[in-house]
Amino acid sequence: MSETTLGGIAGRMPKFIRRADPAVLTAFACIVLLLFLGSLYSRSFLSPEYLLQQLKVASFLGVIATGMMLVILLGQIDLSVPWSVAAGAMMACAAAAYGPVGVVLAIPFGIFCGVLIGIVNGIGVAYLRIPSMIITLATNAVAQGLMVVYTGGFSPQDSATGAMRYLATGFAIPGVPNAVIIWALIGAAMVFVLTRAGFGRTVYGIGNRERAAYLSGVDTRRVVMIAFAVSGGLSAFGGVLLAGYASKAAQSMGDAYLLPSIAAVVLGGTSILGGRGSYLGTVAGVILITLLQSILSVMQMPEAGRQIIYGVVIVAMLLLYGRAPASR
Amino acid sequence: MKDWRYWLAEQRGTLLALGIFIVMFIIYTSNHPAGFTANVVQTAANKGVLLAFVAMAQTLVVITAGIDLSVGMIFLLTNCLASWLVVGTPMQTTLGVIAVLAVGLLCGAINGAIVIYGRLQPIVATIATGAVYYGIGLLLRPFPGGSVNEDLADAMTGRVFDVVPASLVVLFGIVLVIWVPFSRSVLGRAAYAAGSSETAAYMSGVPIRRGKFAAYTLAGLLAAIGGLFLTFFTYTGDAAYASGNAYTLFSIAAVVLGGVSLFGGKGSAIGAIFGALAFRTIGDLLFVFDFDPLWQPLFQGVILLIAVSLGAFALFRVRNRLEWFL
Amino acid sequence: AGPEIVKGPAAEPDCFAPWAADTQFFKFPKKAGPYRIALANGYIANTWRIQMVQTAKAYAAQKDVAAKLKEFKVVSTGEDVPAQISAINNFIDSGYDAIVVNAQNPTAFGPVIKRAKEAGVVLVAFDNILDTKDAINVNVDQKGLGELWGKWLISHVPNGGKVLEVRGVAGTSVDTDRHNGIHEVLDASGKKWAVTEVVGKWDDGVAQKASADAIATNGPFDGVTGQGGDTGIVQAMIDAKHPFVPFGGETENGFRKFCAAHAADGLKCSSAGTGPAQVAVAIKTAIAALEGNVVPQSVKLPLAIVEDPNFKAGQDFFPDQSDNFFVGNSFPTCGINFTAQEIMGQTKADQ
Amino acid sequence: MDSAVPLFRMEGISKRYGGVRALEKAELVVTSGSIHAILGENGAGKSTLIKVMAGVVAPDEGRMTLDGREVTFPSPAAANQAGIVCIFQELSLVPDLSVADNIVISDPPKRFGMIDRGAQRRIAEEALARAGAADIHPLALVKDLPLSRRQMVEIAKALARKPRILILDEATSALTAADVSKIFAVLKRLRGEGLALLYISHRMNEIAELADQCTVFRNGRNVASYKAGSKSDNEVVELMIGREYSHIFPPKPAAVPGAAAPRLEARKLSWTDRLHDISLTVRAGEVVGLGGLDGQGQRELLLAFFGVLRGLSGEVLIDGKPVAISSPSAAREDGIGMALIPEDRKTEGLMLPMTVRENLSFAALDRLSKGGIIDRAAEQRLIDDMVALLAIKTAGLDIPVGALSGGNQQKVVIAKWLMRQPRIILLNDPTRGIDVGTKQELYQLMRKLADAGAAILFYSTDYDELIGCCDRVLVLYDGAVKRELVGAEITERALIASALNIHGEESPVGLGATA
Ligand SMILES: Nc1ncnc2c1ncn2[C@@H]1O[C@H](COP(=O)(O)OP(=O)(O)OP(=O)(O)O)[C@@H](O)[C@H]1O
Ligand SMILES: Nc1ncnc2c1ncn2[C@@H]1O[C@H](COP(=O)(O)OP(=O)(O)OP(=O)(O)O)[C@@H](O)[C@H]1O
Ligand SMILES: [Mg+2]
Ligand SMILES: [Mg+2]
Repeated sequence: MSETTLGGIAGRMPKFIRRADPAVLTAFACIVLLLFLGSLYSRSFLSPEYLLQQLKVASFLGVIATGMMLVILLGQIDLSVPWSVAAGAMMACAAAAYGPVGVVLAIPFGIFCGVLIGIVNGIGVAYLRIPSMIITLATNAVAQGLMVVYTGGFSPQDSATGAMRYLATGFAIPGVPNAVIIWALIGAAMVFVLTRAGFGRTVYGIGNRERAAYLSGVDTRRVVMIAFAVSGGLSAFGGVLLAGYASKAAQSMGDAYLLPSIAAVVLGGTSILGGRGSYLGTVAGVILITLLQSILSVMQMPEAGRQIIYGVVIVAMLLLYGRAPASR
Repeated sequence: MKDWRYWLAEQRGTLLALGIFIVMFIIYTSNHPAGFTANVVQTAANKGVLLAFVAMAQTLVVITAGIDLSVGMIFLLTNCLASWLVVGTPMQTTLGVIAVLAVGLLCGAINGAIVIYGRLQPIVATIATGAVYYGIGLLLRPFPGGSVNEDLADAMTGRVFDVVPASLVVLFGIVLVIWVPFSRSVLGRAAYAAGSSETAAYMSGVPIRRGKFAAYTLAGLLAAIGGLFLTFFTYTGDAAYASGNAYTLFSIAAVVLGGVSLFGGKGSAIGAIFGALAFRTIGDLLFVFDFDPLWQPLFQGVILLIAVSLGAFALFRVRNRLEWFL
Repeated sequence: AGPEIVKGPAAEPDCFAPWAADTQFFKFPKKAGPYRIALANGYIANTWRIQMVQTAKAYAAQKDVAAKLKEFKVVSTGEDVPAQISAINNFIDSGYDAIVVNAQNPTAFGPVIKRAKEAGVVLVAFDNILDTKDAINVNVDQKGLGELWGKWLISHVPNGGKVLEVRGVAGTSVDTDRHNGIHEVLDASGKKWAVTEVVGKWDDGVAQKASADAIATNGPFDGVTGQGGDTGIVQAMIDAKHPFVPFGGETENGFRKFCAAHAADGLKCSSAGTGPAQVAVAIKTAIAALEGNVVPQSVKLPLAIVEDPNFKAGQDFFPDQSDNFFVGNSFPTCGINFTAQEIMGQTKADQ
Repeated sequence: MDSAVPLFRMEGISKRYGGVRALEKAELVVTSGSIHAILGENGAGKSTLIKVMAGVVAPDEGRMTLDGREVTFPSPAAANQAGIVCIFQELSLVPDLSVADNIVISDPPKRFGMIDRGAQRRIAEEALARAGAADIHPLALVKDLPLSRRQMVEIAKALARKPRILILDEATSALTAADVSKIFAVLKRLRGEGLALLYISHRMNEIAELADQCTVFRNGRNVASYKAGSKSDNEVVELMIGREYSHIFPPKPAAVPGAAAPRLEARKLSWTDRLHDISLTVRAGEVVGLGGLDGQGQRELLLAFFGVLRGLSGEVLIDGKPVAISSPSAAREDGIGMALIPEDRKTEGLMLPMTVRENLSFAALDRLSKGGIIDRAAEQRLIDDMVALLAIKTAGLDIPVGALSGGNQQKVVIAKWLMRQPRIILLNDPTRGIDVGTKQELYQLMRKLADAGAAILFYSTDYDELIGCCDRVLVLYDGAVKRELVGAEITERALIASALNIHGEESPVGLGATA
C-alpha cells in the first residue's frame, strides 16, 4: 500500500472525510452509482420529490437499523425486530382507544412495549448468557403469539393517532419530512453516544472483548441489557412511525425490516462480530438498501429478478469494501 | 478420569437433546388420540426429517463458527428444481436426483467461496446468496406446481417392513454416509478447529480453508437432500419465501437445542437431528392439547423460549464469573 | 370409501353453487352425528386469518351448528407446508369426520387427499384451495374478481390511460389469476393502457411504499387497481397529493372508509372480494357432506361486491372498526351473516 | 558442529507493519545439534522473525535457505513439511479439541481415509511422555487445562511432528520451575539427537543453563551473535537495551509501618475445592508476594478479592471493615479502590483492536465523565501523565493497542488501572513475557506505588522477582497458605522448599499473617 499518496489526497479533504472509514466512503459512492444507473432508466429517479420520498421511507429503516447497529456493535444480533416493530405499532394504536389519555400516551406506550421485548432479550443475553441469535428468535415468536391473541381477543383499535401521522408524514420544516428529521435526531444522538459518551465506549469495548471489559470494572451485563432495550424501543418506534405512515398498524408490518436492517448495518462497514463500525456507515447502508429496493420495484423487475439482483449487489458491494483483512 | 467420562462430557449436548426429544415425544404420543401407532410415528418422522436435514446442514456451518442463513433458500431452490427433474423413468429420476444434489453442492460451494475466499462475514454473505437462490427458485417455479416420481416419493416417505418410517432410515443412512466420515476426516477436524480457534488452527498448519469450504459445500448438499425430501413429501415444488425463511430460523433453533455451540467448534449433527425432532414435537404438542387457536402461537413461542433457556441452568453452576465470557 | 359421484343439483343449490357447468357432485355416505370436525389452518399472524379463525369459532358456536358438532378443533401450523400436511394426517389418524383446510400450497396435498379418501374423511378446502378433483373446494372466482376490477376501470376511464396495478404475493395462484383477469379485460377493450405493476404483497405497508415510489416516478395515474393493501395505496395517493382516481380493490374496511369519504373527490371505488367468513361456508359444506347431502366438488362462492355510490356506513363498512377488518362477511344465500362485533368481539363476549 | 552449509539461514529479512519496522534486514544462522537462544527487548522482532521462519508471516524481503537450498513458506503447513516446527508465544492449541486431537492436528494418522483414533491416542500418549507430561489425559479438552498444562501439550505437539528445527518462543513463560526443568531435560536430549533448537526467553538464567549460541536482537536487527557464556549478564542486557544497565530491584524500605488496620485482609477465605481457609493481610505501603507452584490457587485468590468468584466463604475486610465485593465494578468503587492486573493481557486486560487511548481510559471512564459524557480534555491530561509515568512506547494514542509489543501492552494494562489511583493493587504475574528493561521499570513502579500508600498483592511465577520485590511472601500449596516468609527469610531455597511442601518444620499455617 502506498500510504504517502493516499495520505496526500486525504490531507486535502475535510476532516470528517479524512477520518471516515473507506467502507463508508465506498458505500456513499455506491449510492451515487445506483442513482446514476437509475437515472439512465428514468430521469425521475433524480427528481427532488423522489429523493425526498426515499429519504422519508429510509428513515423508518434508519430508526430500526440504529437499534440493530447498537446490538451488532456488541457482537450480538436482534432477530426480534419483526414483532417488536409490529408490537410497537399495534400497541401504540391500541392505547389510543383509551380516551384522550390514551391518545397522548400512545407513542410512549408503543415504545415501552418494544423496550419490554428488548429487556427480555437483554436478560436472556446478558444475565442468562443465551446466544442472542436464539433468544431473540424466541422472544420474536412470543411477541407474535401475544399480538395474535391480542388481535383476536380484543378487537383492537388500529388507526394511528394524529400525532403518529404527524411524526411520520408531516412537515415541521417545509420541504423536509418529519420522519427524516426524527431519523436525523436519533442518528445524532447515536453518534453522540457512540463517540462522546462512556456508554458508547463500553459498547465498543464489550464488542471487542467482553471479558476484558468486565475485568475493567464495567457492569457489562447492564450495558448489554440497555443496548437490547434500546434496540427494542427503536424497533417499536420504527413501528410507530410506520403506523403513522400507513395511518394504521398491522400484524405483518415488521417482517420486511429484519434482513434489510442487518444488511444495512453491515453494508455500512460495521463488523458483524462487534466492536467496530460507525454510524455514518449505517446511514449509508440504510439509504443504499432503500434505494436499491425502490429502484428495482419501480423498474417493474419481476420478483425473481429483484431477489437475484438484490443478493448479487449486496455481495458485490461487500466484496468491494467489506472484506476482512487477509490473514498474512 | 475414566475414558467414558470424557466421552460423556463430549456428548452431553447430544444426550440432552435426545432426552428433551424423548420426553416431549412421550408426552405427545401418550396424549395423541391415535396413540403410539406406526402412522403417528411416520407422520412425525416425515415432518421431523425434513428439518433434520436442514439442521444438519446448518450444523456443519455452525461448527466452523459461521452461520448459513441461506439453507432455507437452498432447500426451496432444490425443491423447485426437483419438481422439474425428479420425474420419469428410473434412469431419468436418478439423473434428476443427482442433478438436484449437485445444485445443492454448488450453492454450498458458492457460499463457501464467498465466505472463505471473499472473506465476507457469513451472516450477510448468506443473506445475500439466499436472496439469489430464492430468486432462482422463483424463476423455476413462479407458481407452486410440478411433479415428482411418485413411486420413489412414496417409498421415501412410507414405511420399511410396515413399521419403520423410511425417512428415518434414509436419515440414518445419510448420517453414516456424510456426517460420520466428515466428522472423522481431516477436513472435518479442520472445520472444528477453525470454529474453535481459527488462529490456533492456522498456526498449527490445519487446512482451515479447505475444512470450512467442505463444511459449507456439504451443508449445501444436505439442504438439497432436505429439498428432495420436501418434494417427496409434497409432490410439488413451491418457492414460498416465508417457508424458506422459516426453515432457516428453525434450523438455528434446532442446532442450539441440539447442543451445538453457535460460537463454533463444538457439537455434532446428531445432536442437531434430535434438536430438530424436538423442535418439531413442540409444534405437534398443539395438536394434542386443546388450546384456543389464537393462543397456539403464543404457546409455541413460550415453549421455545423455555427450551432455549434450559441451557442457562448451567449458569448456576458457574462459580467463576469469568466463565460467562467464553 | 370415497364419495359417490352423482348428478346435481346440490342440497342447497343457492348456497352450494357449482363452480362450472361440468362440476361433479359428491354424495358421501351418511354418517350419524354429532361430528368431529377440524380446521387445519396454516399461517395465523395476520388479520385476515385471525378473523377467519374467529369466524370459524363463532360459526361452530351457533346453536344449530353446535348441535351437530361433537368437537371442533383448530390448529394453525404456520407457513410450513409439511407441518400442515402432517396436521391433516394426524387428524385423519385421530378419526375426525371432516377436515377443513386453508392450504398453504394448492398442489402439495396429493398424498393427504389420497389418505383422506381411503379413510372416508371429508376434506374441504377454502381460500387457498386444492388442485384436485378428489376433495371439495370452496372457491372464490379470483379471475372473475380481476375481470370485475378491469371492467370498472374501463367504464370509469373510458379512453384508456395510465393505470397503477398493485399486485399481491408473487408466485401465488391468487395473484396470477387476478392479474390475468385484469389484463384480459383491459386488452380486450381495444384502448391503450399503460400499466405500471408493482408488488404490494397484500400488505398495506408494502403496498403503500411501492405505490408511493410508483407515483413519484411514473405518476400521475388515471386509475388504480389493487389486490390487497388497498388502504395503504390510497394513503400513498393522499400523501403524494395524487388526484383521486377510480379504483378497483379488495374489501378492507379501511379502503371502504376512504372510498366513502373521498367519493366526491373522484375516488370512485369498486370493492369486491370474499372475506374470511367463507370459512363458515366451508364448514357448512363439510357438515352437509357428512349428512349425506349432495354437494358440488367445487363450490362457487358469491362475491361480496359494493360499488360507488353505494357505500353505507354500518353495513358495507364500519367506521369505528379496525381498518384491517375485512368486510363482506355475509353469504345470504347460505344463511350466513356475521356482524363485525360478532366476529372480533367474540372472545371478549365469552369472558 | 561446524559444517560447511548451515542447516538454515535467513538473510536480509524485513517486515513492516504499517509504519512499524518489526524486522530490518535481519540475519540468522541455525545449525544442527545446538540450542540457539534469541534475546531482545519486547518488540525487538523476535516473534516476527520466527513467524517468518514458520510460514505464519510473509516477509517483505529477504531470503531463507534450508540445507543450502532457497525456500519460501506460504503457510505454516509448508514450514512443517520442511521440518520447522514452532511453539508460538501465543499458544496455538485449539481449545475445543482434545489433547490428543491437538497433538496430531497437522497430520493425523488415518485409516480408510478417516482419522484413526486409536493410533492418534497412542501417538499422543507417547509424545506426552516424551515431553514429561504423561499425567495429562489425552482425551481431556484443552480448554479445561490450566495454562501450564497447555504449555506442556504444546511441547508434546511439537515433538510429535518430528521436527528438524524446533522453535520455542517464550514457551516457558507460564511454566513453573518443576516443569521448566522437565522441559530442559527434553530439550537437551533433543539437542543430543541432532535437532536444531531456537529458544526465545526473557529469563536470563534459563538461557545461561541451556544455550550454546546466542543472538541478540534490537529494533528489528540482529546486533550481536556470540557463544553462550562468553559475555556477562550485564553485557548482554546492555546489548539488548542499548544502554547502560544497573541494578534490577529497587531497595526495600527498612520496616513496614504496622500501626493502622491493614488495608486488605482475608479471614478464612474458602472457595470450592480450590481455596482453603486463606487468611492474610496487606498493609498500605506493603508489597506482599504470593508464591508457590503455578496453579495452587493464587489466581483464584486474586479473583476472589476482585469479586469474580461466586460462593466464597469467609470474610474480606478493607481498612478493618468487612465488605462484600460481588463484581469488579464493586471492587473498583471509591471505598475499596481495588485494581487487578489480570493474567492474560490479550484476552483479559485489553481490547486489542481498540486504540491505546480507549484502552487506557477504559477503567476510568466513570471518573472521566460528567453526566455520562466523557470529558476529553481531562482524559487527555490523565493519559499523557500515564504515558509519561510508565514510558509507554507507542507510535501514537490512536493506533490499536494490539500493535504494541508485549511489554508495552502490559504497561497499558497497568496504566489503565493507575488512572484510578487504586489503593489496593492485585497483580497476577504481570511480568510474564516482558523484557528485563521493562521489568525493572515495573519493579520500580511497584515500589513507588507502595511508598505512595498503595497495598500491593503480587503473584509471580518468577522466584527472583518475589525475592527482589516483596516485603513478605505467602507460599500457597493446594489452595492454602503453607508458609509466610518475611524479609530475609525470602530466599530461593525457602521458596522452593515450601512451594513443594517438603518442609519438615511446618510453620504455623498462614494464620500468623493475620496478627
Ligand atoms: N500484527 C502486527 N501488527 C502490527 N504491528 C505488529 C504486529 N506484530 C508485531 N508488530 C510490531 O512489530 C514489532 C516486533 O514485534 P515482535 O512481536 O516480533 O516482538 P518480540 O521481540 O517478540 O517482543 P516480545 O518480547 O514482547 O514478545 C513490535 O513493535 C510490534 O508492535
Ligand atoms: N492429567 C490430566 N488429564 C486430563 N485433564 C486434566 C489433567 N490434569 C488436570 N486436568 C484438568 O485440568 C483442570 C484443572 O486441573 P488441575 O486441578 O490440575 O489444576 P491446577 O492448576 O493444578 O489446580 P490445583 O492444583 O489447585 O488443583 C481440571 O478440570 C482437569 O479436568
Ligand atoms: Mg514475542
Ligand atoms: Mg493441581
